[in-house]
Amino acid sequence: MNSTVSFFYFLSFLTILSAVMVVVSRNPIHSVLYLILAFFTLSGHYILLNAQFLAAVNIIVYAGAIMVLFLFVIMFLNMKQDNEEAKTNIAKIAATIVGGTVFVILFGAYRKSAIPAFNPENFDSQVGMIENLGHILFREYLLPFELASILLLVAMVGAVMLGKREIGERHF
Amino acid sequence: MYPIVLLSFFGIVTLFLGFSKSKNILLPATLLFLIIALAGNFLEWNKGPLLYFYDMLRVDNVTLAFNGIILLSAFMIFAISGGFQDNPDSEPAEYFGLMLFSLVGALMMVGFQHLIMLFIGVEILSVAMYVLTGSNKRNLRSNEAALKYFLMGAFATGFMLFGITLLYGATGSFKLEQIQGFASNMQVGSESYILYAGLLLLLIGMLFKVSAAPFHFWTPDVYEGAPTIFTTFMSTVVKTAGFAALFRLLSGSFTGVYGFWWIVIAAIAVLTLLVGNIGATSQNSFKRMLAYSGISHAGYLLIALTALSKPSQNAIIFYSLAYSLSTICAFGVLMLVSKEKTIGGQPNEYYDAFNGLAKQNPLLAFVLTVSMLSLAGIPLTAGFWGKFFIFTSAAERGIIWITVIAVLMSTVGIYYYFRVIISSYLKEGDLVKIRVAPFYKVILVLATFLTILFGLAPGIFEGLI
Amino acid sequence: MSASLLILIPLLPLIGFLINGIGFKTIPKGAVGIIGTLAVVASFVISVMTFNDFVASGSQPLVVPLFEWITVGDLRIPFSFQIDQLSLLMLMIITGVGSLIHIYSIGYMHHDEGFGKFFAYLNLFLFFMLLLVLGSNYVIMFIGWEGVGLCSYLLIGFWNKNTNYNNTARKAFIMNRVGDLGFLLGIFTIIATFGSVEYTEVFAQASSFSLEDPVIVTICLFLFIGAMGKSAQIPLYTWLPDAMAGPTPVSALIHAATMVTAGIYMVIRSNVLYSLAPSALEIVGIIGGLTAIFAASIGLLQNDIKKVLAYSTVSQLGYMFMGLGAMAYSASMFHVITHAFFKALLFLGAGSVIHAMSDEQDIRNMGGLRKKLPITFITFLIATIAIAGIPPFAGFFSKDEILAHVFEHNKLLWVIGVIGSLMTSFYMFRLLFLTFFGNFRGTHEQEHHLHESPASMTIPLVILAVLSAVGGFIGVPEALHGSHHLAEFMSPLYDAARQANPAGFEPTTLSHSEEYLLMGVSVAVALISAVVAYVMYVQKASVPAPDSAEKSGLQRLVYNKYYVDELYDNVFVKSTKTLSNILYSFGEFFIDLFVNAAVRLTSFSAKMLRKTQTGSTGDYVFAMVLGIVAILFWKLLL
Amino acid sequence: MIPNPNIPEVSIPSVIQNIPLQHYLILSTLLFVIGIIGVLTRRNAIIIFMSVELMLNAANLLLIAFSSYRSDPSGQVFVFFIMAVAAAEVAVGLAIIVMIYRNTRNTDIGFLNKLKW
Repeated sequence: MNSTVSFFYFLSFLTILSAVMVVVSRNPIHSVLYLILAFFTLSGHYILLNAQFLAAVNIIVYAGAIMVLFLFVIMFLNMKQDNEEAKTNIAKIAATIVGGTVFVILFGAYRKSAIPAFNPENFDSQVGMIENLGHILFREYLLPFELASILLLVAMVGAVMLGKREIGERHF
Repeated sequence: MYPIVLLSFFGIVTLFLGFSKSKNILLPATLLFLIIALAGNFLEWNKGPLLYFYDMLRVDNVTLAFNGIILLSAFMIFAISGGFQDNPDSEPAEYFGLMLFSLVGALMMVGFQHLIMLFIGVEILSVAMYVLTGSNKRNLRSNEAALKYFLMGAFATGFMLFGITLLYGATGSFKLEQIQGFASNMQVGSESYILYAGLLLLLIGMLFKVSAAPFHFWTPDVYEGAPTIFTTFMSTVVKTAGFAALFRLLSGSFTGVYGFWWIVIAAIAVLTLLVGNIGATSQNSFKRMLAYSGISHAGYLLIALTALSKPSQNAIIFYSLAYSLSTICAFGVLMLVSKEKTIGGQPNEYYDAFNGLAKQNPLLAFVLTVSMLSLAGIPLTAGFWGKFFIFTSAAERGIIWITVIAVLMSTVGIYYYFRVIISSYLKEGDLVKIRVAPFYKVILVLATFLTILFGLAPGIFEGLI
Repeated sequence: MSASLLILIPLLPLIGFLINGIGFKTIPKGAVGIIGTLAVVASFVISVMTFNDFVASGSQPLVVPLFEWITVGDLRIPFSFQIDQLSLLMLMIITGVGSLIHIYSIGYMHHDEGFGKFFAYLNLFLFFMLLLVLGSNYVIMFIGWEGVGLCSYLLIGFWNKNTNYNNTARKAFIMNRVGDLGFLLGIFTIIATFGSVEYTEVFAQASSFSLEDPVIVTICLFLFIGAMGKSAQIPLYTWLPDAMAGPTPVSALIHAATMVTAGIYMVIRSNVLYSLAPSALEIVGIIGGLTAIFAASIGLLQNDIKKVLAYSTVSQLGYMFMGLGAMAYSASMFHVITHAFFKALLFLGAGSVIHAMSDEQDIRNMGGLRKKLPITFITFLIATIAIAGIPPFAGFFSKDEILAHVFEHNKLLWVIGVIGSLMTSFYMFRLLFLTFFGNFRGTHEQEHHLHESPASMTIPLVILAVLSAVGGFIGVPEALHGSHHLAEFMSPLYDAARQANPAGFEPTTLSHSEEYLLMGVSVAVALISAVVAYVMYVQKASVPAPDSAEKSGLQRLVYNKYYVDELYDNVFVKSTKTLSNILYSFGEFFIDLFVNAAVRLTSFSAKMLRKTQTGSTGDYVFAMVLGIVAILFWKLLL
Repeated sequence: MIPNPNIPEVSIPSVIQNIPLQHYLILSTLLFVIGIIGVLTRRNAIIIFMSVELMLNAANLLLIAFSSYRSDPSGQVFVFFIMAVAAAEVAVGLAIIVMIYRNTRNTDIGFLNKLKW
């Protein structure tokens, strides 16, 4: 077994573990931290897959911006672990069974169909590089790229509108 | 193509107009914007199928017809909003801006040729709707509705995205045409179940947005909690866009695997019809009833998708138009009536708010009656023909059993639609004469007129699309 | 025959509706009546002209396209009218009887504050009814079908703004929706099978189907469900007696002469399909026969003058369907025509009585009215004789023709028919005798107020009486050395059906003597019943017990008379009474059970469904995921 | 795709050579399912939302895997958009949660059941 392969399995294990910890942690702050860990492991996967640009973006946008926002809000609202009333165990078990069923079904579906393998003849290792993505993003994907800015604008306007304090309202 | 560009621009302009001291300019300005967008939309009429930006967007007459319905509905809804003048806490510039942007999303969903356009479109529309649902910030019901809608919507987005991913994995492309090519060339015995799984997950995400059962649970709560004007927007614009997207997706990419998915849609259609119609009968709140009625109409539209025969396309367009017009009328009257009497500071949205409406406000009662008749599908209203076309499309596919259920359910529908008619005509109430702004009146009368016109001459669109 | 003239026939009532409907608050009462009536009379005149043209031009059926209406995929639905023997006959009935009833209403509704609204509704009803019979395809027929239903409810509820309305309306609504459901499904099956809804195209294609083709049988049964709803057949009949809550002219026009015969019209119109489906016709005949005897037996005991007539209408409609079941299309149409005359007359006469009695409808409180209301009495008498089937009045010929065909087809149904006819004669004469003979039993005030109705009401009565008396001569059977004009006239309608199913159209095998015998039997039972009724209600002057009194009161009264009476009472009266009571409560019970069960089921499942909407996001998400799992499991693993 | 002479031709990544695509499918489906279970079991709106983020990332991982194995860049571009969408959703979602916290001092979805039936 070569080292990249074992590294893949290690990363995968770490990813799943941190994902599970996100879900089971009692303390929201721990959840956030585990999620950040999950994002780092995912970036590791991206690098393995030769998608360096996205690996960087993932760290910057997800772990750097989005998760910090989460962390910020959680600390802002001063959430503690005992804030949450736990669901009953039955509900948890049921949820796990249902989730497991989804996995089994999807797994069954994968088993039934041929998975496309990579083609060494015309393999291009450069697809994940920034030039390549830039060319596509600003040519073929120009319209959605521009319209994604509308989405961000909507989110900005919306977040400000909902989040801002009205006159006479308490701070927190 | 024009309306997407125009509306993006106008949305930004509207946000800037919010800085001006005079809030009165907002409403006329946005209405003007919508008229320009409508005009721009029909500039491309009959120009044949046009593809824009490396096949991202397809503009043909079907797209334009759906766009027209969406923009027309939006125009009417903007007009009856009255510029949010009556609520001092409101922020009209933001509301209008968000609605204009959400229209961009809706139009993207109508014309998409590439799944990224569908995804971004759905997200623009949804994110704007999450915000507008919660726009009544100090109202707990509005807050609750927003959080419910947001959490469930984001959850559904997750499924939709995973579906898209699997589709990409199976076919190697996000383009409808190439997916179609892959899907129609699958050999019997070696079908790609990854494609099937992707299709199902994507459909589930979309069905959530059009509130089909069993993904409808958010609908009654969100429709009830959201400010009525945005409920109207959700039940017309969002629904029309959702069905346009579903139609384009299924007809553009998956006709080759019709045998796989039609029974799923059929089963969901039946379930949706049952839930919507039966659920509506036990409601005491008119607004909540309309939410269930929205679910049931999603069921009827799903029948047209199930059939996906030649008449389906026109049936969906006609039905969406008829449904939007009637829904706007119903909510429009509700907004006027519910303000008259409040229960604990909340507008009275129960049936008994309409008691004795006809005595002092014959026009409103008439508008309400026509819209209810149309929603119930009584002949000589547009709603009847909508249902008729849909059933015809199912009959042409030879799926009669689903029509049996649908017609039975429409019988149930009469019960709850007529309740409000009975309230307004036959029950005694002390409702005074409601003052209606002239423009408001014009919109209601126009929608009613169109409902009757399309009811008398449903062939008026014939040959257009 | 120009299209513009033809389109005026339905258009004139519509214009009348618009004028009266929009301006009923401002237009003076006199003008309202004149506008409403004139619209209908004018359309009657045009109908007559059309009829003459049609006959003069060699009786060729033709389709008059007005405009292209709808195109859905391959399905093209033009808006066009079809002129042939059937639609012309219906036109004549609708506009003719309609005109008379409009004239009558001017007098009858004079004191009502909703006078203008009433005429507007009546005109609207006529518009839809004319649309129903003129349309050249099933979709136009359906529009008319729903339209007349809507108008019917508007008019039933005309005086009822109270609580009772809800229940009646709900019942009527559900029944008619069940019927409409059948009709609509029939239409969609037709679309799926033939790809068209135009009569001409559908029938042309249908001829190529084999006898008893399951698709055709299905279509016929679906359509018949529609007919059952509109024409009040078992089990969808109970709405019609309830509909008597409306003003009397409405009952006469809608619930006796025109709307309720729409079901018969539809079956005759689809005769090609039905001829191809003898098993469906068998069901039609059986349902018709059962309804005929069932409703007649209920009619025996009713004490409300309009309720008696209502059950009588249901029963007569049953006869018509029985005739259809025996493929006697012309005979049924014949009965539609004569029934329109005499039943409209009966209702209008009843209206006149009610008018005179200051809105009293209970026949137990009437009696001896013949002196005070001579014209009403004579016309009512003529109508009673006509419906009882005593020659030479109209009802005899049509009913006898139906019975003759039924006899050939199915002896058991014939027996049912004769028993029904016996009951019909009895309850009609009972009604007549209790109302117009004996002594007045009402209050003093009512007696003082008794008066003959004004001319605007009596003239229609007289005209209808004449028609009821001589109307039968358009179809004198061959056995009586007459010529059957009607059957000859309608014969071309069945050309296609005759080709498709020649066996059904073979000339009668009955010899003249057999026919005489049949006629003799039916006349005899009618006369016997009339005599029995006379003995009971005139000679013995017995009056049905009031609702409060126990039944034994009547028995004691009878007991003191002859011994024969007692026997008669025990054997006939009591047994029929019990039967009638049982049937009444049984039938209504089951219908109500059905309606209530439907409502209960809906509200129960609604309650269950409500519980699923718990308001908790967690539950919603869980349900959603369960749905997703179900779908994925079903489609990916199974 | 424009070949860039400055960067030496990188050979096919060893993961792609040695790990079947199936493993990525299973890994990301597992992540996705963990996300679903998180949404189902937790009551804190923020944690639920983070679980949704896990679901999105499962899709991201799979998209990149597909894209790399097929050497088709469009999958990676799609991921780029998903990140933008996620950012927008997070902004609005957290704003809604903050708004609710202001009014109710709570982010537990179990307490939000005024709207029902």
